[in-house]
Amino acid sequence: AANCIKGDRKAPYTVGWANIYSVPTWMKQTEGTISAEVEELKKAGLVKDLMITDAQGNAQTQIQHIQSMIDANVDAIVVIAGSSNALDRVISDACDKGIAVVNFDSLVNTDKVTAKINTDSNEWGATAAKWMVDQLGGKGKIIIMNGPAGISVSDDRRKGAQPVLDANPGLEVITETNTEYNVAPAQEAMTSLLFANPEIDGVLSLGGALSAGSVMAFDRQGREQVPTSGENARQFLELWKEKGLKGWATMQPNWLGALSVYTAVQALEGKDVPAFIKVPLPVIDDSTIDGYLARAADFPADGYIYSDYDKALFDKLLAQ
Amino acid sequence: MSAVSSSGWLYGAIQRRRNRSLGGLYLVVAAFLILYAVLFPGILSVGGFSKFTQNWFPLALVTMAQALLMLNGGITLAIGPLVSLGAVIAATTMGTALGVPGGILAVAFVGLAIGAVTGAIVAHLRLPAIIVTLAGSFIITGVALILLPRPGGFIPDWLSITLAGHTPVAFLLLVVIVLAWKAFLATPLGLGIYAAGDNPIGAFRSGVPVEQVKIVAFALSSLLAALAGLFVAAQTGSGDPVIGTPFTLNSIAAAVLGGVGFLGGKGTMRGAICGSLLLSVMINVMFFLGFPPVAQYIAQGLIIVGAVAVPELLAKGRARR
Amino acid sequence: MTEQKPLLEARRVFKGFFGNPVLKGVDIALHPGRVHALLGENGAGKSTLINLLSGALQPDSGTISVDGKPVGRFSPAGARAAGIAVVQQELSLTADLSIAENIGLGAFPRRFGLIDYRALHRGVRDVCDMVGLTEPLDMPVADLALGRRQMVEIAKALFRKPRVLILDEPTSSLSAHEAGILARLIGTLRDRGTALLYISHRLNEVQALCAHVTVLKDGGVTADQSLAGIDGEGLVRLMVGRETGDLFPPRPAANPGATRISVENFSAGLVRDIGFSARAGEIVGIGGLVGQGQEDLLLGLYGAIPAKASKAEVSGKGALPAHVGEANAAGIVYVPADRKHEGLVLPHSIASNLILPSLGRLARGGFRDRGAEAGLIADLARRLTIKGDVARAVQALSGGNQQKVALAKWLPLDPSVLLLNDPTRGVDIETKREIYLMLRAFAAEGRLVILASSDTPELVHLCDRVVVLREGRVAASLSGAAISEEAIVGAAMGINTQGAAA
Amino acid sequence: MNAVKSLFRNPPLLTFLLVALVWLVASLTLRGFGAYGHLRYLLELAAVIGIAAAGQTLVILMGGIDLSVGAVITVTAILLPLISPAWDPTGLIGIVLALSIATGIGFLNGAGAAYLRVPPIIMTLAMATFLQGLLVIVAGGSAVTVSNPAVILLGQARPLGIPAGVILWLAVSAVVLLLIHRMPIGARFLALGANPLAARLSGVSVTRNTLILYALSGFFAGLAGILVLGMNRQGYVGIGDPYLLTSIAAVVLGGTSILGGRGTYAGTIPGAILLVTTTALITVVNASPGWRSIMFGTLILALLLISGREARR
Ligand SMILES: Nc1ncnc2c1ncn2[C@@H]1O[C@H](COP(=O)(O)OP(=O)(O)OP(=O)(O)O)[C@@H](O)[C@H]1O
Ligand SMILES: Nc1ncnc2c1ncn2[C@@H]1O[C@H](COP(=O)(O)OP(=O)(O)OP(=O)(O)O)[C@@H](O)[C@H]1O
Ligand SMILES: [Mg+2]
Ligand SMILES: [Mg+2]
Repeated sequence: AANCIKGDRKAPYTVGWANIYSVPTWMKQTEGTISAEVEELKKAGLVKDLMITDAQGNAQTQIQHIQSMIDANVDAIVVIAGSSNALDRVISDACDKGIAVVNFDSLVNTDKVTAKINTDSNEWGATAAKWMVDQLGGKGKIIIMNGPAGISVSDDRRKGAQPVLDANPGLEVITETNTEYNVAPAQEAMTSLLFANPEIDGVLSLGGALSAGSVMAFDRQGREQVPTSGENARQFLELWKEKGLKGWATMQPNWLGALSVYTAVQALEGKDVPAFIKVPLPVIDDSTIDGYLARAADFPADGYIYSDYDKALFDKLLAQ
Repeated sequence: MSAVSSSGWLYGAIQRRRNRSLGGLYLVVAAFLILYAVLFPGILSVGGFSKFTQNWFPLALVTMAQALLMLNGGITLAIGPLVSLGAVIAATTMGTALGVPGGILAVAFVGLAIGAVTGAIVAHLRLPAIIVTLAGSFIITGVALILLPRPGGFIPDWLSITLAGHTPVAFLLLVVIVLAWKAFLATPLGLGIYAAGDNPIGAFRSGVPVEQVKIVAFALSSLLAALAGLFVAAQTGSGDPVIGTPFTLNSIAAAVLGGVGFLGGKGTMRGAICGSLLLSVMINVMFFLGFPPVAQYIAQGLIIVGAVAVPELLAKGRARR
Repeated sequence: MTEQKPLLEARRVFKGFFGNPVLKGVDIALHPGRVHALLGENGAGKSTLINLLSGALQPDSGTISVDGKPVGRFSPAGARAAGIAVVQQELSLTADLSIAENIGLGAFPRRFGLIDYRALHRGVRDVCDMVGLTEPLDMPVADLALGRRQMVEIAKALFRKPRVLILDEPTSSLSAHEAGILARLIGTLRDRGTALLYISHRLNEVQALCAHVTVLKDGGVTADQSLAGIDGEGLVRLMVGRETGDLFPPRPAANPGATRISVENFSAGLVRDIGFSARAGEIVGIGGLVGQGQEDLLLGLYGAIPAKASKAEVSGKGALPAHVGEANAAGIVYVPADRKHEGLVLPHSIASNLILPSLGRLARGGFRDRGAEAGLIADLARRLTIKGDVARAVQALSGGNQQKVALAKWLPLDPSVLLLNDPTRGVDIETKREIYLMLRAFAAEGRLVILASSDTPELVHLCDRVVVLREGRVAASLSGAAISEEAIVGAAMGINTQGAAA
Repeated sequence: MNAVKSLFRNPPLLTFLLVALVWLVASLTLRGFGAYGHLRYLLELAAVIGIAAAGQTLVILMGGIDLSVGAVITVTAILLPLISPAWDPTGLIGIVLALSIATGIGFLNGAGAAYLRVPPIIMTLAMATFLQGLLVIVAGGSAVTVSNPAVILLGQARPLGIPAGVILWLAVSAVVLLLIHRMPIGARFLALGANPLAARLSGVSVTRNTLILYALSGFFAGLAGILVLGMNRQGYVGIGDPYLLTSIAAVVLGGTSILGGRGTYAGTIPGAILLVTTTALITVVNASPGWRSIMFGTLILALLLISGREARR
């Protein structure tokens, strides 16, 4: 059987979804996929209840929530970690209790979980950097936009880019910034950088809505757009098309949430699931962007247009 | 009435009187604790109690840290970063030759030193505490990020298990710290914190070294926050340079909830600790009541306002002015 | 009394604030076993001088000597170590701490570094007994009335077992009874060899208690002499520098007009179920021991605390004012006893304080009319002889001048009822006279003045009627010839209930 | 000599000079900093903080504090696109509705502080939590790209080369300065802030002024939210978060006492510019995030040393 599973839990299961912060749109969308999946599983008689908590961005509160879930003896816990290390101990406690723990997006360090599900953040950075090298022919001045400092996701993506940058010394990193994964601060920072740097050949932006902010800063200052990497934020994709940008985006699919619930239930049902489920990074480029924008209306304006998913995809991922 | 003072147990009488204005809060907190025990009887077991108090412990410490300064007429916005720094220092030193004792000393020393410097700036340069500590919060965050750019570091397992295992060590520590605070308050310097907070000129004229008291208050406050960071590191088994951030606002909320005033000299530490307990137990109770996130936010707002407003409204009839 | 060497001495001290000299070379010497009076009009620099003597301020030049030895930088802690204690006016107390802790603050008995609460209790009990403080020692000072806080302040000074005791207007918020206790206490201390410095604007007290006087005027000493053989008038002449008339204006034949205030079964705060009425053109005194409900009576009539009455007729309205704004609109104003905390916005300028109640009235088209405001402020400052720049913070004024501001700000409202709570507290004799004249003039203009006072002579000589409160009820209602110090004090203490109203 | 003295007793002026100095030094040493476009952009950013801090200044002057500023900005920015009726070509109705909501939120804060006697810090913090709950319901499921023409105009227009946001800020500044210094209510706020008891006994209504004040704070936060929305063309959750602490910092940097009763909006204005300038300076410096954070903190502390002295005891 899968990790943590002891085989003494019977369907229908109670699933706990220990969210770190439910307010951002990405989280809302993710929660949407989880709820939808739970509805499906309820129909199949596999799940009876979904308990949702919101730690309001406080890792300490999240620990408290997971502890409560253990106390309430839920059958499965699905979690995005508020800190890559902080939850280790409480999560291993849950695992010891035979609770199926599936961790996605922001991962914990401990291996005492049923499964971890994520795209590869290092690869994220490396692929984006490679695309930038290709765009600029290996030569030029670029600015790197990072997510907040001290967070492992943003750190991993940046780390992934480094070997590529090292291998291409023609690519000069003029400067880097760290901001929240949001439009306004990114736009603000990029505007200041635009004034300070008359020559910029590319913007290597590593996630969230940073790219949208960057594009808007170029636009508002009347500067010519440069090749910009990014994520599947609807606003960025629309700007990309509108401004005729050289763009590239990957994504952290929201359906990782749905997949996590599915995985937890599969494991509880006695199926073997891999300890680490690596979800390939879907790439959006000029050839695929139209497909995404065609579905834009189904997504919130400040949301993320994620790729399609179905049970077949999940099964395939679980079979790796 | 006068029986109280003729009994000779002045200290006890003063303490009892300080409880009076907190009756409403005590009731609210007790109601929540009972509700929690009904919803989750496991809290009454050693393990359940230990886990619950562990989760409350760091908030209790930072609330004490904040209340200490507010009683002295100050405030600090650097609580969160100090917690992070405490955790980072613990996680980066304990794996080195310093070992656990060295790590604990390092955390304590850095906490005291940062607090003393901040206090000296506030007291001697007469700058407003709120903005000095805001600036300080950036500096401290920066240092934490340099020491440990991403979560990690090392805390020996035995320390984690000792402090945050299935035994109520954290609770006992809290008891010890509260006793230490009581002892401190029973020193002239400790009472000076109240006096200098309420009426600095009067306290100065009475011979209280107002500036020195302020520096001590800042130093102790920072020490508590850094120790909270140490505990968080032990509880989570690692350091995280940004884990403390939410503690800043929460510490203020808990202290004010517990009746500590903004202008200094008003309120009690026991009230502040109760405020932090309410914030903490509320999270668990809402979970066991099965509140969805929306309801959690709304209930949290209502409980906080209610816990202050209801006792206040009840007392309104008695209030003179 | 033998002339020994002075215990505490100031020689040629200069002190100024922001370039304004206050003390210009002042000498004073305090001897053991002698009560030394320090007199001077409001703002003469008395408080400043004692602040120098007690280490709260540093002189710009000049020396302070203890036992003949000059001290260098003198801090409050240093002064305490030298045996100097000061009774300040409610200034040094911490509201949330208990009586006992306040008394001990800065001088706690210790054991193992901790406060020794048993020793504290014993010591505090002793000094409280000396000053007649019967309240539980664990009571927070916040719960005490002003006069009781003053007693705590005195107890606090005694607790330090001083060789030199400085009292800055200790009686200004005390009732006659409490003042009597203090007077006996001062005698005892003097006989034990304590050096005392006594500041007061009540010259009869000075005459009764003090053996020596120093008079400050315009930053210098105008008199430094023994009081032996000097009578009351002589003292006034010493202080004011010229011959003066009676302190109290003549009382005209009572000529009351229409009823302005009439309440039945009135309760507010400590006041329970009393009947009370007053008519236009009267000055009605409210007397009693400190804290018997005098303040609550005024505040209740002012709408500042919840009050109820079975029947009420206030300023032409059939109900009590629900809040202060309503009272003001009906022409009722209130001057609190605790001017620092209740009467004035201390950090703001004289001008801002004077204009505060009239802001709305003077505004034109929603905006403030600076010209009109300046005119009004200048007028008020002139009428009340508030000297100096009106842009100064009220905080920097001496107590008496602060009181003038607290009173003057109401004049533009042309009030028909003035509720005054100890309006001459800490006010020098000249200013007092001015205030008394003003109150008489108010009455003559057909206004009603209700005057709660701890100064019994004031009640006797100024008021047309006096209501004495005791435990929230009317103990006596005196008028005409029945008003006397004995009758008031007797009723206040519950000894003599003759003349009690129904 | 005397001029220097009076300068040091005039914190707003001092802060203004400090801004000028920082700008001068920065434009001489940093490429691109002195460009007119850049300064204009900084002013535009400062306008948002300045407007949000207008309400905060008033509230702090009266001895309170408003911790719901960030949440109100977010709520306004997210609600406005939703409630702007499509049939209104001007977009003004949407703005009026959004401002009414923001003002209403502020009014509720005031009611809690005045009637329930909840300390403002707790009341506004609880309100911020409440609004988070509201956002959980509203955000993430609906379109929030702004199509309101008035808002877009506000965010993008530059009559005479001056950004509309800056013009709005000038207007707000004029109104707030008039309110504080030229209207009776301003003097009442200050009196309440310095000594609520004395002010009340002088006939100043605590209840009424508290209600007005927090409603005003809500209104100004709403206005800032609309401006932010116009500048970003999109509202999202968290858009207001940065403005909570910065609005308070701008007030205190401008010399207003956090305890109330002393200060002026004239100080908050340069305070806001100073904060934005400092942030921009730190952004263009190439250093690790940790070092940048340290530099930012140190700079604030250094500026404070020059401008923010509290009065001596
Ligand atoms: N800290 C200060 N700053 C500025 N001016 C001051 C300060 N302290 C006192 N003054 C001024 O010094 C003068 C003397 O004040 P002081 O309080 O010593 O007078 P006083 O004799 O005690 O008056 P009163 O009889 O009213 O108590 C006053 O004019 C007062 O305005
Ligand atoms: N912050 C301040 N700024 C200016 N002056 C001050 C300040 N604090 C105190 N003072 C001065 O200190 C002096 C001493 O205070 P104190 O309360 O003894 O005054 P006082 O004149 O005796 O008034 P009262 O008779 O009401 O007690 C006051 O006269 C006042 O002028
Ligand atoms: Mg004086
Ligand atoms: Mg005086």
